[in-house]
Amino acid sequence: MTETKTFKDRVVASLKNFGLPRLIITGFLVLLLVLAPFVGADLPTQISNIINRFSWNGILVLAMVPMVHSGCGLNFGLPLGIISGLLGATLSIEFGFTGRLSFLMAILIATPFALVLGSLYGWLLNKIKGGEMMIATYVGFSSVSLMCMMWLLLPYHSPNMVWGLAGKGLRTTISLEGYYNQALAGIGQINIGNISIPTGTLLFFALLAFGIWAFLHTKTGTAMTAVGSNPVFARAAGIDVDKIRMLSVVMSTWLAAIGILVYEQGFGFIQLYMAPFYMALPAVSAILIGGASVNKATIMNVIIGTILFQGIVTMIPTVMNNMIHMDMSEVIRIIASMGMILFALTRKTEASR
Amino acid sequence: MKAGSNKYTTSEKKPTAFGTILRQASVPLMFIIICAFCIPIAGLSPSYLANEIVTRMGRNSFLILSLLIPIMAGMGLNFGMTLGAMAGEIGLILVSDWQIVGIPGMVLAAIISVPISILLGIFCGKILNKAKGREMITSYIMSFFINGIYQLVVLYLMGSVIPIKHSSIKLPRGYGIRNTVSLLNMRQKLDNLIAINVSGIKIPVMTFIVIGILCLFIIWFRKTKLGQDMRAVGQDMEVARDAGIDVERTRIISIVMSTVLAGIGMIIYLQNMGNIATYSSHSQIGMFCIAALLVGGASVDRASIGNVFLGVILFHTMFIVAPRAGAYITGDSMIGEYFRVFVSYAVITLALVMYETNKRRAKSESSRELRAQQDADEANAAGKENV
Amino acid sequence: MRSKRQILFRAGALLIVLLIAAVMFIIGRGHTVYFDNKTAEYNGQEYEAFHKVVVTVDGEQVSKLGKRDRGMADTMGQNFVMTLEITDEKGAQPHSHKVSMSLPYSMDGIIINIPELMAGLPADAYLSEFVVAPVEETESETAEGEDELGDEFGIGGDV
Amino acid sequence: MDNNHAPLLEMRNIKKDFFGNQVLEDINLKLEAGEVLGLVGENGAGKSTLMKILFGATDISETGGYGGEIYLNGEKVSFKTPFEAIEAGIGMVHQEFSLIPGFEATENILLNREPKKANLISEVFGERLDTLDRKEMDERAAKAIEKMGVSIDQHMMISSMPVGHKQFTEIARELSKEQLRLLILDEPTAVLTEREAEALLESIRGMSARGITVIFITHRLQEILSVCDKVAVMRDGILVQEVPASETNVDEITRWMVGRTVEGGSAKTDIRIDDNARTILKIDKLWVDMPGETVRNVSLEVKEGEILGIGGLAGQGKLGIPNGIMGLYEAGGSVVFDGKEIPLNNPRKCLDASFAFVSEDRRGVGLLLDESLEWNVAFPAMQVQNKFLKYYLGGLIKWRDEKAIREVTEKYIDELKIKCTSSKQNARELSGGNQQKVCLAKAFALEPKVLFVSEPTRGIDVGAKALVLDALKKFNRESGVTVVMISSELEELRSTADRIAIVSGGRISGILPATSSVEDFGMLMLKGVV
Repeated sequence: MTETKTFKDRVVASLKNFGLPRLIITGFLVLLLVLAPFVGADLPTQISNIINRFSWNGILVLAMVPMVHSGCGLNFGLPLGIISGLLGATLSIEFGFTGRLSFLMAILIATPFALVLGSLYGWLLNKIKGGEMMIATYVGFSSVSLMCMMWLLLPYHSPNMVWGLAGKGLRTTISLEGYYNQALAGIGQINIGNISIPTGTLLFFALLAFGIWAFLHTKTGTAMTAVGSNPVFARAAGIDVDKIRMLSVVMSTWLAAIGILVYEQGFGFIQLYMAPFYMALPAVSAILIGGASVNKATIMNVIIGTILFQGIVTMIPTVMNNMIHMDMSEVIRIIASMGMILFALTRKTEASR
Repeated sequence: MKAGSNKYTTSEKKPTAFGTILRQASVPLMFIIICAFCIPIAGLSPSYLANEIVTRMGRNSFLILSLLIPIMAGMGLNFGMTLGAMAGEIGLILVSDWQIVGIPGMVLAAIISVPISILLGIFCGKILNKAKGREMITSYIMSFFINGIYQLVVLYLMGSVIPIKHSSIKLPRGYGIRNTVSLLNMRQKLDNLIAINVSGIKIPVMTFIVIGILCLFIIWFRKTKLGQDMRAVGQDMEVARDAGIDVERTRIISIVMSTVLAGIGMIIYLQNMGNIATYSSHSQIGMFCIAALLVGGASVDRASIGNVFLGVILFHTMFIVAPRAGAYITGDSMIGEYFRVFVSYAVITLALVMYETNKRRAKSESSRELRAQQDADEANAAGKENV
Repeated sequence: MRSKRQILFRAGALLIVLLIAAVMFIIGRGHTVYFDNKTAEYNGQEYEAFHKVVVTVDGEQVSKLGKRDRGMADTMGQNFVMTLEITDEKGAQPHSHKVSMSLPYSMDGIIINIPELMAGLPADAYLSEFVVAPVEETESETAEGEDELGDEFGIGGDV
Repeated sequence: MDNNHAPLLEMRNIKKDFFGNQVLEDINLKLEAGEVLGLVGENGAGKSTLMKILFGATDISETGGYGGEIYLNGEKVSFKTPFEAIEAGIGMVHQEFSLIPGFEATENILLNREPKKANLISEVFGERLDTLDRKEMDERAAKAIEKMGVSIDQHMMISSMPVGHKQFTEIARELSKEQLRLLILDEPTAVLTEREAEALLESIRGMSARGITVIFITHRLQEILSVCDKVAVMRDGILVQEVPASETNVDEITRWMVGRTVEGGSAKTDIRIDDNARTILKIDKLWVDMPGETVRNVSLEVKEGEILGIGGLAGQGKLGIPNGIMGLYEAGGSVVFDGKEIPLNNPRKCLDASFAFVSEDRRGVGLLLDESLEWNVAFPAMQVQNKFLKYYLGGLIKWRDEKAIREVTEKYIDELKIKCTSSKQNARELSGGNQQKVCLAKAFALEPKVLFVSEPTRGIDVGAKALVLDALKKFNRESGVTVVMISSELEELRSTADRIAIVSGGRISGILPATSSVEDFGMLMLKGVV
């Protein structure tokens, strides 16, 4: 019955697979790119922008993959991992590391935090199978607000980070100048005209993406996919489902920690306090826009999704502004990304048990 | 109410009753302890504290009561109540542009908000019907999505498509609404309509009467056919469907009712505040109301009117005293601010975790029974052998 | 049977709601009334400002006006009643007048010139619309929205 | 009162097929008002399908309707939905409770049929805002309970009721319907204690006296004889007997139920029972908490190299045995394999002891529906036995060996004749029979010593059935693998297994060689039925 598929059928099927919302978003981005030169926006700058923003955000989106694979759903608890990254970043500076070394140290220091917090988080998620996404959201929020107190209370002293007047308590924004600003982006940066490509960051992303891809091809990675695909099957095949889920959560958390450090080195600042709040939803919608569903995601989804999402975010303000002198980027971004998440949630997927 | 609420909530088995009660009461107890600890440290005068609590009760109770109906219908905590709040705000913005003031202004805003709430509620309900089993996260995302639409309307369409006359609420660029819209001519008009002063504490009697009417409505509603259907749907959708109840429609109605009530609640809330933070008033409101309800001892699948009032009192006492107490202990006023934010989120997290683990606990109960039966069997068999 | 009745009842309820809305439109219309105690000219005749005017609305004293002063009050509805306590000359005995008038629905801000009003001139003489001078905004109030994503708190925001 | 003495219910030539598979053939049945009919038959004999047709279940009309006619009081009826059937006066009490746990008995009895009082708000917003008339509700519920003749507390919450009372609540719900003339009870006594069951029988007599016709489905034949006027026996979609209850006995009914007196000898020809064979697997006092298939106390010995069949009626616990041993449902007791105790509730330990399991729940447990056949076949062997892996960095990295996986998959595709486009096809896209073959391939790839196969032919067509059974036999004889096969089809067991154990009431009621007569198996099946 499957042999005589006409070309048309296949196109229709693949379009259906692609999903209408995704089609609209892709079409919209293409439209924006086509329009850009006509309304006087500089296309190379725009493309350069997209590439840069891709390089900042890619790993945060990548952090979704392990948990989606193990059936824990979309990682709305991303802020937890981000906090580990922030702890690594601030401690690395506090200990007096500078330059590229501070980046490396930040990663090293963030790792144990990510492992511990990730394990706790994984343990919790194993207790509440089926309700992961909602609880993940609020675990993220609680941890961010808890850390708000901690940023004030922890005995940080580095004058570059604490409030000048009080001499204690971290600032909301900490400049990375002299620390790891552009630590990765600066490596082998290519500048052609208006386009600048942060080769180092892209390579770093590629490295991690390759790592995840490779992991998913190992025995354990295969088990993770199976757990996400059908946990009962996996259990019947002797897999310790809880352990695999825990591993995926720890991986997601660690990736989020690295992700925020990479983001910061591109952005040039550490943002503390309520800043991590905003981080989970864009990452979630990016991977969904890239074609992932609540329980399936690939590296390709990450790359496509991040490009589409960041493309829209960077293109709308310029094109719109030049065209109708109205900056609707924020509103369109919210509607598009939230609409995408809503769409994914209402899909009939086999709910993970 | 007490008797009524007990009668209609699921009963507990006797052996575990005490444990269950303790578990249910654990959150309120924790808050009583926090408050008892913070109040003396904060050093606020009792009359100030009482005044604040009474004001906040009047301000928030109506909004929180709007959460009860979806819980009854088994749809969990309605994070989508924000939708109603936005409808209420749109009503108020229009009314204040038309310069309708005071109580008539509030009534008119409510009348305008209702159809908007109904439309949003139907939309939300339909989406939630497609996402059964993950209503909460969906309604939560829904609140963001509609917030985007709301911004589109308020920031771009008002003034350009929807006529807005007064420059006092319009952005200088000619369209869009300012960040704050003053409701000075509506401020506390409802509260002050019948206000009495009991030893320095101002009691907004009229507001309480309105809240009381809503409570009576909810009690009455539970006795209606629709209320009965909602409770049936909330407990077992399949059984309800087999009995011929239109499950989908019932769920949508429960969300619509919640949204409409939230819209009116928002108007009451804002008349007390005296101004609208156009783009942020609603974004926090859902979270605070849910936290307050949970603090009152409600859970995801069970909530009563008593929970609402206990929750308002405890949650807001914490809210008032925490910053002062935090400042006193650590010398930094922000600590207390962050602390109360943290507590709000932590309470919701805790309630969600408890709800999910309880669901699983119920499952493992049956195998324990089986094991006991087996043991009994064996004892029997052994007994026979001995004879 | 019941459905017909229901349609009737529903139509009735809708009508009542619309009626309430309409009534609210009328009785809830707010105006800002400004009182001027200024010397004014009408049809070539000059009406001298009073030495002092005390304006009372709803039993609440809203302003005390000297010469060339302006006071204001917020009101609701089109029926406006105020009590004026007028002192003509310095040291003279004040005399009190109760004035009621109906305000034009379409005007937000209404200026009443008290000398002209007291002289019994027609409404178009003492009553004029107050138009807010378009103020140039210095601080550019840009569209908020940057920070709208996320369940954030405006820290310090009150609930 | 009936016009022209038409019987209350008459079914004429009822036929039904599911996609060409004939499940009911020419059923003719007549029932008078107040008559009590006992309907018996093995699982799959067609009782449920017949009742579904009568009750207008939606899956009947969705699968192409039925043939023949049904007359109710002489009027021809054909129900599209259960609601139409209820309207016409038919009530049915299902095996699964359809009750709201947090409601009182009264509320459940009158669920969605509550008496109401109109008020001003309901005039505007519709009838659903009428208030409930609690007093009237109590009265009506009390009347229904009284009709039933068993007293239950009408204000008790369902969740705190004993099982029996829940059942009575369901029955009272049907009785509260004024128009009720025919009540179908589908194994109502299965969950009742002896005393409660006795009370139920009493109430059936009461209903009959009130002129309500009752169709009573049960496996407890004694109950049928004590309460029914007529007994109807079904087998393989045919109504084989219809006799007055007073003229028959339990043995006779049992024979009718299972009897294929003519072609009785379809047992396996090369049966092999070796009393000296080593006991390879010893199960002792096993209990398993599998919903609907509870195992209460099973002790069983499996001999090396045999095919042991496990049969029994549905719901008696036969499926619970392999599921419990393999750790999929919570279990207790002891399982000793080859002298070593196998810990329960841990699937991995069973797999390590070289057990394999083909689940009856193909789509839920057996397959990764959204993954390729390769994954499905190779996954357990890869995870448990480290097959199909390549090692890098001194074994640190265990890489999936796609080539080896494809080879093994293609081997089984050939061997088991799995119809698919390629080994990369998703399991979801295959037909039931081919999916079952994939499940077998998955188990074979593990090269187990003991293979549990649960309902291997459920829901697959005849051709695939034979293939699957042959593959099992071949696997057993050629590789010497001990097979434990669980099936509800006795014929299938007799043609495949060497010995057959019958499970009844969560316990083993007996073990017989496959050559034993069908009647003997039938007796065992009905022995301890709960």
